Amino acid sequence: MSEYTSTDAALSRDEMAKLVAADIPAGAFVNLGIGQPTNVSNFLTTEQGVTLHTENGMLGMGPVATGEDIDGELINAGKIPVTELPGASYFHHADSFAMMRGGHLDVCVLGAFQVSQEGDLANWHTGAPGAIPAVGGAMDLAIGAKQTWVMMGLFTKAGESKLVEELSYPVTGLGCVSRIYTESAIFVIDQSGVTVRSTHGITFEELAERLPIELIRGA
Amino acid sequence: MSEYTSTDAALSRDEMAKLVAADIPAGAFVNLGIGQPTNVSNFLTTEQGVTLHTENGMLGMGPVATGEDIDGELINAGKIPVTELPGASYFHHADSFAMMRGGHLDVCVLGAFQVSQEGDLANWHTGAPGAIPAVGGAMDLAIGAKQTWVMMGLFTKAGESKLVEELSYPVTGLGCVSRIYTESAIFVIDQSGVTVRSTHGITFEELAERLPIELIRGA
Amino acid sequence: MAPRIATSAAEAVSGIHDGSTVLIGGFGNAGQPMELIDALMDCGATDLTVVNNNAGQADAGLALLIKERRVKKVICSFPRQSDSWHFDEAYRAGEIELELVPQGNLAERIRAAGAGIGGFFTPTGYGTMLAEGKETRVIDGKGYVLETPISADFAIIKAQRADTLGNLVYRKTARNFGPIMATAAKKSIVQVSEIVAAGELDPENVITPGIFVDTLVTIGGTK
Amino acid sequence: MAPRIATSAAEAVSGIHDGSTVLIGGFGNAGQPMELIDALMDCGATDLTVVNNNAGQADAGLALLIKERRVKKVICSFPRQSDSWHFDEAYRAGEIELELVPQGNLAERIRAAGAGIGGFFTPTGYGTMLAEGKETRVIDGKGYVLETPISADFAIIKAQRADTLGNLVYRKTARNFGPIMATAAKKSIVQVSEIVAAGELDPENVITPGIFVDTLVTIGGTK
Repeated sequence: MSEYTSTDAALSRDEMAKLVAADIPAGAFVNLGIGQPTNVSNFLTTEQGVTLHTENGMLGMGPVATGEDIDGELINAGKIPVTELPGASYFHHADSFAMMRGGHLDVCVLGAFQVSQEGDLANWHTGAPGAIPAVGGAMDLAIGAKQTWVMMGLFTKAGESKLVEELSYPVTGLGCVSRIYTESAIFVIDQSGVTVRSTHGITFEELAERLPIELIRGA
Repeated sequence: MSEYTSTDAALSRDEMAKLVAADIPAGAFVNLGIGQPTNVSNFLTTEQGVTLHTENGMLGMGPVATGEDIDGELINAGKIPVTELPGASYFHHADSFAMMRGGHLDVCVLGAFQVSQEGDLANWHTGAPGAIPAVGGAMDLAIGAKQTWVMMGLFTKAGESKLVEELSYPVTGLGCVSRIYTESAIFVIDQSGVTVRSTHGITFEELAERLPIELIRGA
Repeated sequence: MAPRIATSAAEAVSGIHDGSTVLIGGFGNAGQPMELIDALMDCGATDLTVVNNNAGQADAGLALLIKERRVKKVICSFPRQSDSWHFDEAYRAGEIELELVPQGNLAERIRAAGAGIGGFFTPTGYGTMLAEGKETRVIDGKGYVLETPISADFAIIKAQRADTLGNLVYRKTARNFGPIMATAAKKSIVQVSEIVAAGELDPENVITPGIFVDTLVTIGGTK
Repeated sequence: MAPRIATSAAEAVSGIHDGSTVLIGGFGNAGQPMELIDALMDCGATDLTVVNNNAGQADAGLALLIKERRVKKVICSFPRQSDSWHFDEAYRAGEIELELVPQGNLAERIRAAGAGIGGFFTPTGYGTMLAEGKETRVIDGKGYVLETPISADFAIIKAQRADTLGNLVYRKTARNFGPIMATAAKKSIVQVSEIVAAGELDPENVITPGIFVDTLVTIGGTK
């Protein structure tokens, strides 16, 4: 874990994705969730030798397919046509989720509605009356990988913190999130609590003021 | 089920195997246990189109390999080199036993120490003091197939019936045996009880006298 | 038994009857047995319970079955999509039952049915509303939910190629639910681009052994 | 992480330490990683718990480890064979612990460990002495036994060919326990006849994806 740092401006989405990509260990097996996390793949370097898993049955997924490479039978979990890298492999759905649930993936990066200070994740259902629920692989992804990282905006449109004491949205998985990347700060959650690794466009003190939980300043 | 028949002489091992083979439905998927049941394969006809399963990971097993066909990496559950038929497939041990346990095999033929009138099977352990137990696939085979048939001698060396009211040997599987082929008689076990389908070198009355259970004479 | 080779999708699905539980393969369009689903639509069977990852998209396939109220219950992981309007309408009208299952539990429950497993403890969904009413257990400090097998009367799936004994190979991510669904149904109906002679598929590369396949039908190759 | 490519069997197993639980592949001689077992013998690790279908045969491999009392416990389905004299002697002397598991439950327990399943209900063994002391349950009129996963520190297995990313293919019935054992160990050590470049194995035909493989070593091809 790098030292505590601070920048004057909030992070752009690409900057967030770049930081996540840089934190992924060399040679890791990684699942990138739908939405913002997918963008992380654009910042992984060849030297990192990261292998991407897609839960619909593939390891060694390459970039999004374009032009003649588009093949309706080669898609990612977001149903977008992708490509195959040398050394890829295909497997059926039960094997694919066994790979995830069995703890074989090093990192899974997901979006979130809320994360609690205990690392509980809410990202599948708003709980709004009348909303039709849909879970997909969210609950499997949340608890399957060795580490689950979240990318999200830190505040709601109304300005409320999405890093909370306790979830108010329905739970996706308990105690599973170990890092949160936001435009304003990067957090690490472990036994000692919630540590702020960096702040962006906000000071540690301002952040501590706005968030409803106790924060540790990174060393 | 054929009508009740009787022959003057006890069946030889080959005659038993031939009768079992003739009873296997056309196109069936079958597992033949180690020992006497293996002999059944010698009497299956090409027209029957029976596919043999071996629990160490293969469907479409062919005859025992000889000469140049012997390949140490192509063996049956008895560790004997075998051959591969066109349309064969290989799979790992968990998939192989899932195929069995999931009820996909039509018939499994096994040897036995004892069978009870309820179809309970004992064939894995004598229960003798000091005997080292070994179960292999016996318990999986007993309860996995749609039908489990037994081939055995009807009497112990001491002349006691191996078709019993209740097992005295340790159980392999409960209520799993539906047919028993012996040198002296062929039995069908179902809801109505134990029906004698044929007798060989013994009359139905003599058989009823010697066995400790109630017998139904086949129609 | 070597599979029946049907001459049309209609003939292939003709055994599917009112009240059947049907596993339908596919994830998105990949591996979706479109022609078999269309034939199921045409055959008129109703009161179906359908197991699929989704609950129909746009105005085709499963979505039409739902529109016509031929599906009484859907077991799936992701019913709501931008174009799941027929499901949304049926659901809001209270005219279709939904059993929502996390995708990995859905796959494992189908596999369990085919493998003769009576139930299993899975960590997925523990502590969530999808575990409500289910038995839970903490094993070695980790929470698990007891999930049960999902078996079915029929599976309709798509593979790339079959041999005459029903051995199947798939293509890329179109494999998805096909291999496990084939094991979990009393009767598996498979559409393929091509049927070859027994012995033409390498036994090392067979993904679904023929024991799991009951009916084959050739539908013009997709690629 | 792409697997480490060891230059010898000795180097491949050098991480195996006293007290390790080791899954050993093979059914009979097929798929048995003989050279890795010999190297395990030479490396001196003791107090091992070994999971294998058998408990060693004749005067080679696992039988020698047992003879030298390096194995404190064997988990297997079929220990007693005509040539299992070293196991028989250690067992009768009370110098080795035996956990006897029906073969299909052994395979499923190993698979469960790799798949993150906390336990499962299996019909195999219900009503037998191998279910004594275990939780049982009747589900839909059928009896089941609750079985738990078997995970391990190491797996040592044999495959036919690997690529540099650790993707594996096997050969005929030598496949047996290899694919599931590779998933259930913290570290999987694999001996192969040949290592090819990434991209040389058809992704459709990979049996064990490289994610499950930690160390590769080439041992002269067997056929």
